[in-house]
Amino acid sequence: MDQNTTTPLLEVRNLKKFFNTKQGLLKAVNNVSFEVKQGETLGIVGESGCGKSTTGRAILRLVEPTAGEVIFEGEDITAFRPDRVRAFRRDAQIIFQDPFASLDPRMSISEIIREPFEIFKLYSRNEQLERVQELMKLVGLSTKLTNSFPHELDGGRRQRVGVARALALDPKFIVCDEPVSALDVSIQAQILNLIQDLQDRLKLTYVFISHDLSVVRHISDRVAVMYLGKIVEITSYHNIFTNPQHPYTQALLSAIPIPKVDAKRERIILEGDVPSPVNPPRGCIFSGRCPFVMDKCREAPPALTETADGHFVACYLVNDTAEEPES
Amino acid sequence: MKTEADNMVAPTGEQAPNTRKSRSQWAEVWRRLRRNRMAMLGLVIILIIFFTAIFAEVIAPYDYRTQNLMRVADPPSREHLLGTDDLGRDILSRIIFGARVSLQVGFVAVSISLIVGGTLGALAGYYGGNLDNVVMRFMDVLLAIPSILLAIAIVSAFGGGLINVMIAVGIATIPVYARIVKASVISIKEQEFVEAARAVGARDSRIIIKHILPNSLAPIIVQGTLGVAIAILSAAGLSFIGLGIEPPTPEWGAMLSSGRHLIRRAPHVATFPGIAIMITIFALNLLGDGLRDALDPRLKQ
Amino acid sequence: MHKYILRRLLLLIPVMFGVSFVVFTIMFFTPGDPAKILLGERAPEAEVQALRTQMGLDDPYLVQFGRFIFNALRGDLGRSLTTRRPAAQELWARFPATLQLAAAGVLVAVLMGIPIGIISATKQYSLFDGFSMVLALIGVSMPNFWQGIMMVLLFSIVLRWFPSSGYGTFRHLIMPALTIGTSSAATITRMTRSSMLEVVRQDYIRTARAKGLSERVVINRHALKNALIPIVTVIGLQFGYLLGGAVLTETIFSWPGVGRLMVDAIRQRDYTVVQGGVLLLALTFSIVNLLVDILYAYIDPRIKAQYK
Amino acid sequence: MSETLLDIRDLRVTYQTEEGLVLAVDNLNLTLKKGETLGLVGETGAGKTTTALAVMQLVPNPPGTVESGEIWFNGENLLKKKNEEMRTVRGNQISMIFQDPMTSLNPVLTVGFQIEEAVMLHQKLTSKQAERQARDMLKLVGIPEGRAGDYPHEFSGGMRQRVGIAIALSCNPSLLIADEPTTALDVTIQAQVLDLMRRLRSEFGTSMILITHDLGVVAEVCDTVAIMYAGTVVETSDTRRLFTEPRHPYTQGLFGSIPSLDEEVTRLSPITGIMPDPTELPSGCRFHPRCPMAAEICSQRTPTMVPVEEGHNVHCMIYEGLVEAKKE
Repeated sequence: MDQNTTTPLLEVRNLKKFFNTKQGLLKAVNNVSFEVKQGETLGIVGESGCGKSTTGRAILRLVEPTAGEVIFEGEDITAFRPDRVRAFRRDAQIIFQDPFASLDPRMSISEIIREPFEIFKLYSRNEQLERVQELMKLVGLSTKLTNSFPHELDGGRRQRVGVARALALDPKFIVCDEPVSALDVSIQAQILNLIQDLQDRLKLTYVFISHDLSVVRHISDRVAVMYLGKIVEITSYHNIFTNPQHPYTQALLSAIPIPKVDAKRERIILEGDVPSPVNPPRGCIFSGRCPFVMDKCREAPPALTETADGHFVACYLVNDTAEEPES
Repeated sequence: MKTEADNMVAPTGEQAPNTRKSRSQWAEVWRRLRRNRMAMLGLVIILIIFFTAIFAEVIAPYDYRTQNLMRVADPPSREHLLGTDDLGRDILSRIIFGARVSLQVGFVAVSISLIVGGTLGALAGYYGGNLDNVVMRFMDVLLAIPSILLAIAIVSAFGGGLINVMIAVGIATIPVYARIVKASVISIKEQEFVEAARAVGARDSRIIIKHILPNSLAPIIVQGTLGVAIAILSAAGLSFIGLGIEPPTPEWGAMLSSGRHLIRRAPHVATFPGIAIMITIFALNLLGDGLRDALDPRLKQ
Repeated sequence: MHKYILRRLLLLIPVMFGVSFVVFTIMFFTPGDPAKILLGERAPEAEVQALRTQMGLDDPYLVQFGRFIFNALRGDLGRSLTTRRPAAQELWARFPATLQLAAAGVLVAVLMGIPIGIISATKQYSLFDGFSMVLALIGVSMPNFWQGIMMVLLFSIVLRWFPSSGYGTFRHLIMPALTIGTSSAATITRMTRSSMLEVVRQDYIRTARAKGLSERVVINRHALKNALIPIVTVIGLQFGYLLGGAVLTETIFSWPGVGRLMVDAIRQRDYTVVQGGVLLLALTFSIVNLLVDILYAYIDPRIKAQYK
Repeated sequence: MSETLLDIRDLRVTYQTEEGLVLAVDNLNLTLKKGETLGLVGETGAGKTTTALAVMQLVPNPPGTVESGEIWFNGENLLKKKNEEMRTVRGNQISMIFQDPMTSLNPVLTVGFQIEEAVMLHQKLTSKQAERQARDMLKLVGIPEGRAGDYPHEFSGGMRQRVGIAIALSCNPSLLIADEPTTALDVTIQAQVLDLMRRLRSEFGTSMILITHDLGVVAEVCDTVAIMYAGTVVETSDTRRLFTEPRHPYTQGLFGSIPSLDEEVTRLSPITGIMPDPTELPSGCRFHPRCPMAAEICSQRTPTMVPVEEGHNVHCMIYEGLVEAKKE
């Protein structure tokens, strides 16, 4: 894959999303930067509350970013006015996590997939119906289900409906927000294959969000690991397993049970829970649980810096001078 | 995009063809409601009352105004199945005509509170923020006044009569609907399918009309049905203390009130209008309960 | 906890201000001239005008409202247009009777509603359940003014067990309390049942059973407290309903409370008393709701935690 | 150590639903030896939780009914026990940890009390002694004993699951059933909880049934495995053999569906089709509509259990010699 030669389709710079809560300011996404190249899949992995879903929604402006830039095909979409945002929706789509909640229960499958056409006034009524059938076939849904309702389908087929809706406007870029987490293993594999096949056929670019590192690694070209609103490491799908640099990445890897009887691995069991994003530690966000924590880590946060070609890490163990600039 | 993609993945659903007929959620609700015998009993009673109200002129044996001072407060007899009242009018006929008033008051009052309260609640729920604060604080104020008292205050200030009673009873229950609609809208607004609609470019208006309203109807329908019952009771209560519908319009609460003084001599005068109210409310409650069960998705499991 | 109570108390101020505003506004736009009502229809115009000026009735709306609030804060609700005595005094004299009636009603409702609801829920679909649910449905469907009259007919006229009206002894209280409490009892029964059924479905009830606890302990210790949380709110709301219902019930039984005073006042177009009565009952209702919220926080540790 | 602790024979559990009769568990056979950890693996609707609830005799009734079968525990058939007798077993000899730690603790009782009441009930301790033991249990699962007076909402998910473990182990049961105990938790928290369970199990010598859909968890924790599909067990084996040589086509399909963390596989080979409708289960072998090797006979005849090796049993007609295994 000659990804280094292609230009980025999406560039995220210093993205922030803060929420006001009763407990205080919740820094869901705090200064996140990355880029996604044309045709590649960038995986974002992290545990609940790390800000991965908020990141995915902020780059689509489904939530309004607090600060930062999101540059899509050379234009900063954070500066778009509402009508431009709507036009942007034709290029950038999303597949949701919960196939039970993401389909309007009162609409038939056909109505759900057709809705984008109605909104953008595309095609005549007959063409719309034809396109719906095409899309259903494309995602592997029997066209017998056209007039069925979501509650009549199982999770896997509902998720296919969600995929068809996301494809309806012929987008270039799709955020897949935990698209298989709610599914059983055998169905999960079907959907993963579908998402991969569609990428090849339709030349799609993905940001693939999941809490499951095995899934993310399987489907992504590059993987970003998030913890408490920040990216701690970005590298290729290969390196993330063979050469993880950040202590959190290492711990995350070692925590995943491998379905093999002879998988002998060194186990790093982290102490305690993830701290609240309302009150993150000063200094490095991982300093409270890090087995290698140094004094320095508790004072100032390390910056995400490139340690090898395309391998970015935010840790003083790897780069002991790079402090994150005050923002 | 090409269609040879067909063979890319074996279409699921082929080997397990949907043998059941596809049903929309409303069809599903109706099917469940139909299986609930009590709810159907309620529905039938309400339909009968509606029917008598509409065709009162045809059905009622006498004119509701016709007085017969020779037969004041007569007990039930063959000519007057439910007896006569303090002015010798046929009670059955007055109850039949009274259904008109009660149903009107019930449905119009609920419509008023539903439209005003529902709109306020929907806006507060959807947009939140300051609008929400202002609306809901005002609702808190109205809620602090027991609704029948508020209705009494309004009617005592502006006078009785059908229209005023409907407005008073309607206004008094506005906060109930505002709260229910708001809660319902908020819970739907948080659903992923609303975000999904926004993701495919839907505007606020479309999201509210096509996605949020249809999905938040369930609790509103239930409350609305029960609300008609409450409105009928409130209106009857107002008439009972002499604040509601003015004579000679037959109104159940007023009829009851006029029978009160005859309770020792002719108990039937107060009894029958009360039974009429009770049957109507009972039927509405049966239907409301049935709707609640039929609309509750948890019972599907 | 104190912070929570204080916060709720402070919230009472704007709400009561709002209530005063609403009630004052309704009465302000009422057709009819209080000065004329006070002096009688045949009083000379000059005299009426003098009284209007003296009462400040010609002042702008907001000035009058300000004066009303100012006076109300000092416990002055104006003078009754019929007796010319201070309205506050009149209302206050009648208040204990209304409170007594409403409290008795709540007691009837709670003592009947909660146990029946619990038994119904634990024996869902049994004969007892079916029977009590039908009764409860009849209970909520019966207009209480009609029920009152029917009770008078049965227990006073036919059976002669209780006096049909009057105030003072326990025997006088029974019928009004039952009349006013029945529909609340029915509502609470239905709520208790559905709340219990909801709670019994929860995972932690399964956990309790998995410990080997007997069904009695599971219900009494694990289900009941959780089920009571929404019921407590309903009891508070029912109290408001009872205060409103007092207007009707007091009329039937000639109960010397605020409600009957208000009905008489309405007939005589004595708006000062009506206005004061609504205000007094709304204030009572708000205070009861405040107490309910505090009780609520004691039952549910999750609420308490928010205000630690 | 090979004494049998639990022996389930021909268990059948049904649920009456609006859509029809659901066969949640049918023709299920399972044995567990003393000291062993059995992994019960399957996807949604396989009947894992129902099996566990049947052992506890907590199948919600209505709508559920244990229609037939025997559940032998320590030489007694639990299904023949009266309700009061069963209560002395539940929480005492057999206890259970549930999936969702957020909802399985009572929100209005302190966690200390929720441990105490089990101890008081089964061990006839005074409330002072029970309180002491509850605090010890908390310490044992890694929660400071000073938090005994806190309510569940004051704990994180992982901490609540530790409380669940403390409740379950408080009476030193001989069998612990853990129903997806870590599914609701994050990976790093899951690792903590699994670690704790492993440690406590060896400390207490408890036998365990671990219900999970995660084959990785099974590989780490279990001695033996039973794979369930559509209400019945399709394959049982010791863990090593099942992972090196899965025999049933469904088991093989499951392995083909999991993205690997340590190997680079570009494409998964999933099982085709969807889970059958539980009210209209396929005839014959339940798996035949999705099975790549299905022959005609598979829809007509129910497979019987075939031992392929010592301790490795498969319900598939390939191993009965009735169907030819296709080479992929």
